[in-house]
Amino acid sequence: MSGFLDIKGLTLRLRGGPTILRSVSLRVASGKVHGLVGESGAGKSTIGKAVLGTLPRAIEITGGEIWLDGVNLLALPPRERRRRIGATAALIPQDPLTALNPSKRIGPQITRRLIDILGWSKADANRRARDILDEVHIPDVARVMRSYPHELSGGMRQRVLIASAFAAEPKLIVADEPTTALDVTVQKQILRLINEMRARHGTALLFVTHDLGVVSKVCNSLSVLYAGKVVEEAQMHRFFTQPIHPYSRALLAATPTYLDPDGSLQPVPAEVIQEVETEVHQHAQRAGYDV
Amino acid sequence: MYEIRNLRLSFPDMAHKPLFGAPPQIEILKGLSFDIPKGVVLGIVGGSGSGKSTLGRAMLRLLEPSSGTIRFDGTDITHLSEPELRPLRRRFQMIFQDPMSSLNPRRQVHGLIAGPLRLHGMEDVTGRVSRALDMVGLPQNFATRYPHELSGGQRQRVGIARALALEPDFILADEIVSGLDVSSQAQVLNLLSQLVDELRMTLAFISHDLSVIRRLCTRVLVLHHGKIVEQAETAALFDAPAADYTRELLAAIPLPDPYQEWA
Amino acid sequence: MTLLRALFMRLLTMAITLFGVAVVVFFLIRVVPGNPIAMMLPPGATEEDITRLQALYGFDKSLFQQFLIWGGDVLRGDFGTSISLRQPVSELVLGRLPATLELSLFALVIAILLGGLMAFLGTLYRHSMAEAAVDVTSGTALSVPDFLWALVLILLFGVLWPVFSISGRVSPSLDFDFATNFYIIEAALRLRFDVVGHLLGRSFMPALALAIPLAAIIAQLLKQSLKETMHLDYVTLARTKGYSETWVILSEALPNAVLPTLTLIGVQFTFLIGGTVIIERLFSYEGLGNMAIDAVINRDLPLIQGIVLLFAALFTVINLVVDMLCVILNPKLRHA
Amino acid sequence: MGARLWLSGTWLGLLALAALFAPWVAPHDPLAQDLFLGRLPPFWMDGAEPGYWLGTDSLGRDVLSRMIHGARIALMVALIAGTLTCLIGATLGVLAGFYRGWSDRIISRLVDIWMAFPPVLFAILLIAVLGPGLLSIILAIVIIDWTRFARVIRAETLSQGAMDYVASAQVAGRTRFSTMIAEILPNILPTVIALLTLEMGIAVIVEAILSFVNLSISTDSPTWGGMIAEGRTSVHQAWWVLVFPLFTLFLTVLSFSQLGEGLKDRFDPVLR
Repeated sequence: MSGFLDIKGLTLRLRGGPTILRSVSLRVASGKVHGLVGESGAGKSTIGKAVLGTLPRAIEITGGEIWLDGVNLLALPPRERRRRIGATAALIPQDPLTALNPSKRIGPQITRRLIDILGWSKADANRRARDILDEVHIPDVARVMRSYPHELSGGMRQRVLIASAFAAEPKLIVADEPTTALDVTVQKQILRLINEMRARHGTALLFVTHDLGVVSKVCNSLSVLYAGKVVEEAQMHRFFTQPIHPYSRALLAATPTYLDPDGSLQPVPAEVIQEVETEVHQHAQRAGYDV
Repeated sequence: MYEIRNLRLSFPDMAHKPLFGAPPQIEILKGLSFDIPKGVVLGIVGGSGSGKSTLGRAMLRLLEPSSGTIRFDGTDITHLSEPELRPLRRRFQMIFQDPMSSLNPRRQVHGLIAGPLRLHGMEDVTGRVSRALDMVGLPQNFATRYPHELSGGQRQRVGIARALALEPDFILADEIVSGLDVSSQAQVLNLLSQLVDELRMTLAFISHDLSVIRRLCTRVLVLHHGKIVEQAETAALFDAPAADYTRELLAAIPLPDPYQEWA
Repeated sequence: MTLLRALFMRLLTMAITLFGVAVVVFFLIRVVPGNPIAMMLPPGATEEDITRLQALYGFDKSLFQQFLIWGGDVLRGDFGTSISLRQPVSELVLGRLPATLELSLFALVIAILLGGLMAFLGTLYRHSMAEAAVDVTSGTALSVPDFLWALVLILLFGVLWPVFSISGRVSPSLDFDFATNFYIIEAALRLRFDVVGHLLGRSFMPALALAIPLAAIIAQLLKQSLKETMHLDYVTLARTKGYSETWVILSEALPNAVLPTLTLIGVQFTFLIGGTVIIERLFSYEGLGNMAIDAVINRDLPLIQGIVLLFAALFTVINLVVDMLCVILNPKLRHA
Repeated sequence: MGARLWLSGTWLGLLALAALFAPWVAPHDPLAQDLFLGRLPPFWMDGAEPGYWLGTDSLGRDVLSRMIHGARIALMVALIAGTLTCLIGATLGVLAGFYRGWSDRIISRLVDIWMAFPPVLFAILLIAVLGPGLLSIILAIVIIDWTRFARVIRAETLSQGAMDYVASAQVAGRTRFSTMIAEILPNILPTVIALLTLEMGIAVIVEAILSFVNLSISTDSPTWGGMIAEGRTSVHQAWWVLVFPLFTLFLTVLSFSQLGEGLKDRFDPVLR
């Protein structure tokens, strides 16, 4: 089975600095959700950025391929790549408070790209925006379209962002910690909404998060990252029942749950960290790049 | 330790100030009453805008309540002036959410912990600093580091050490693990629960995360829109939540378990 | 409501500020030792002259009474009569104001174009040599005040390679009758673009000298806020939609990044106008500032007071306009 | 990063030495006129006179000697006026930003009024009132420019005051005053230092502007501004009378501001 998104041996480094991603490979099939899990600095967000072509300039791609819908993005000239990504992929960003342009009304923020990039007519774009806002259960769509972002609540803004991501029927969506900034009750609604929309539209989803609880609710499969390397790739149920890598087991043990008040939390043991570091190092030496 | 009765706190709403006259007040805390007996670890939980951080700052008298009373160990501190509060301050301490902001960037760890000790005329400052570092599991040579030379978890330990060194009767911890990765979070939580056991501390622990609260606290107080919707012993609350909001909150938590009834 | 209240509060503080300026300038000149009349008169004036003048200007009354009389006159629009030029101060001052305004606005336009371009290039080519070049240029331009830039420009383009005029607002040979003192605007309205070109050329050097430090400030601040904005999620989002980098900067980032710069331009523009005092002197430009220096040298008390008050009024009005502009451009404040 | 600190420091150091030992360093009496030696060009040009390295002005006074003696006045004004302005302005700024309330209202209102004056005109006016002289210049600079410190330091203090380390000092039981001195002051010091050296450069410029409009010390004392004013009128006959002091002034002002930025970077332990 070939994935809709297929990343092969992706390697990134800070210009003149350390390596950030070490030969990362993963695939996401159409209609499936793949989780990227890890602690801060593990490189999980960087993968999403590499796919969408929004890496900071300080980071350079030193190896690997990113196949999106049968095309290797990294082999395309920049302009072509931008168009390609714009037409097939979309992003649901982390912070709904900063992800909408504060000086523009909601309507145009959804419709502009349909008109500018995809060449829709204005009427079509407006109709589409209204439909999709309706689909994410936004009441009084006409008023919201005319509103500025600061006039909406955080949960409402995240709904708008989800609508905007699905507006052009992308085949892949990268969700970068989409609920981290929200209260748990709102998080639940938003996660359900993402699930519902993804199922209805058959979109492939790359879901970046640090929260194993969230992963278990949304994903079909996941990759665990440590220091820029995938230490374990697994189907979801298998991962939670029989995690293989010591780091995965440590991560699970360190996550508190209210069902288990007395089981003491296990911080990731130093031996495990040491082990992973060695593994990463050996891997790096085999591949022949500096750590 | 703490007796809080009908506590109210409002801020002026400058955005809706009329042309003349006083601005309207936004009430953040709407009449809270609860006690924190000695030796209790109280979890204060709530979503954003619930007023949990404002409550914490009012308890430490960083904010002055609009009405109601706060008694600390029998003393009414509701409207005490800053000089009157100062001798009492050693006895209630706080650990802040963001150690990058709460640790003065121009002081080394030693100075950060020793400063308050000297202020209160405590003896054997160096010994106390070194014991405090021991207690939070930081090596002694960290004493000469600056905050920006530490990791997030280490900074938060310095915050804990600073509060502990004064040997206070009460500590307030405001969202102290929300900025940390799960592994450092687990370390800090373990440390805190171990210290609670050893020192028989009275602690109020503010958090938005019920899983963390359950791990640490003996009693829980659930805040919603500036009101207490439920307060109960931890086990009772998790076994049989009484308030609708508590149930909603519990049901919304995604457990790391694919078989959980959730949707 | 917010806008109205803000406007009202601003007008109130404006009035207080202007009153403060009036008090300071009035008492400054009088409280300090020395007879103001003696200060006004050329050496060798007779005792009789002094007595006559003292009565004329009311200096025989108490300071407080003098202030009340002067203040009352000012409120009625009467700023007194210039001693050295023997004309009503208000006429003199308002006659010169257009020259200074045109020079300042020209400088402002240059500064915005130059600074904006540098900020844009610095953002587009961030983390490269081009950005470093923008930083060094703006850092140097900012460190050196307009007075020195004016001298450098005089040396470079007036003496070594004389391509620009460095003296006067209009060439004596220009054959054109102006009905107003707004020469550039008038010429443009009368569609005499040759005259506009001539006038712009004449004031290009002083305007550039005034513009260089402000351009540097705009370049630095705007580039900084553009770069900060470029990290925000909505900009990332726009990039993933397939827009080009130039479009992302100009259409997504700029409208939000421009606000802090706009606030700053308000204050900095008043500094720029303050700079015209010495720059006009250097370029023999017939504006308010040049007249102000003459007034001080000639000890022309009423004229000094009039000019200072006019500058102060101009500054507060500019601040008010910029504040209102910020409110209008910021949707959060507009609809709150 | 270190380069600009060293370059500017070296230039200012040389200048300070020249100023300190002016009577011994300067080859000629800066005031000595000799009409037979008028408008001598600098040493590398035809018609130069040995010993007059940078030429002479229309009255036959040695340009180099006048510049060296001018440095004395310039640096004196920079040091004294800069330091005084800084002390007064920064103190008011910290008080307004930390204690807020009525002290802030009064100080901010005063700053508003001061900002409504065009500074150059204000300076000229003050000198006209106070009479020319070194003391008047220093006084005028302090009176005008304290607002620069007050404004910037107030804003910086406000933003530092909102940090949690101030609340944590309160929790620890520090007095307000001691919090201001021991917690906030060290954090705003880099800004104060950068502003201080910037102000020194501005003081040099103000002195030059006042000399330029003939309101500075007295026509006898050699000042850079006076030399520039003189050179400006005879630039077509003797460019060197304008160019050398102008270049010196330019470099000095640039050095002061770069020194400040460099020091600010160096003494900031926090990586921003």
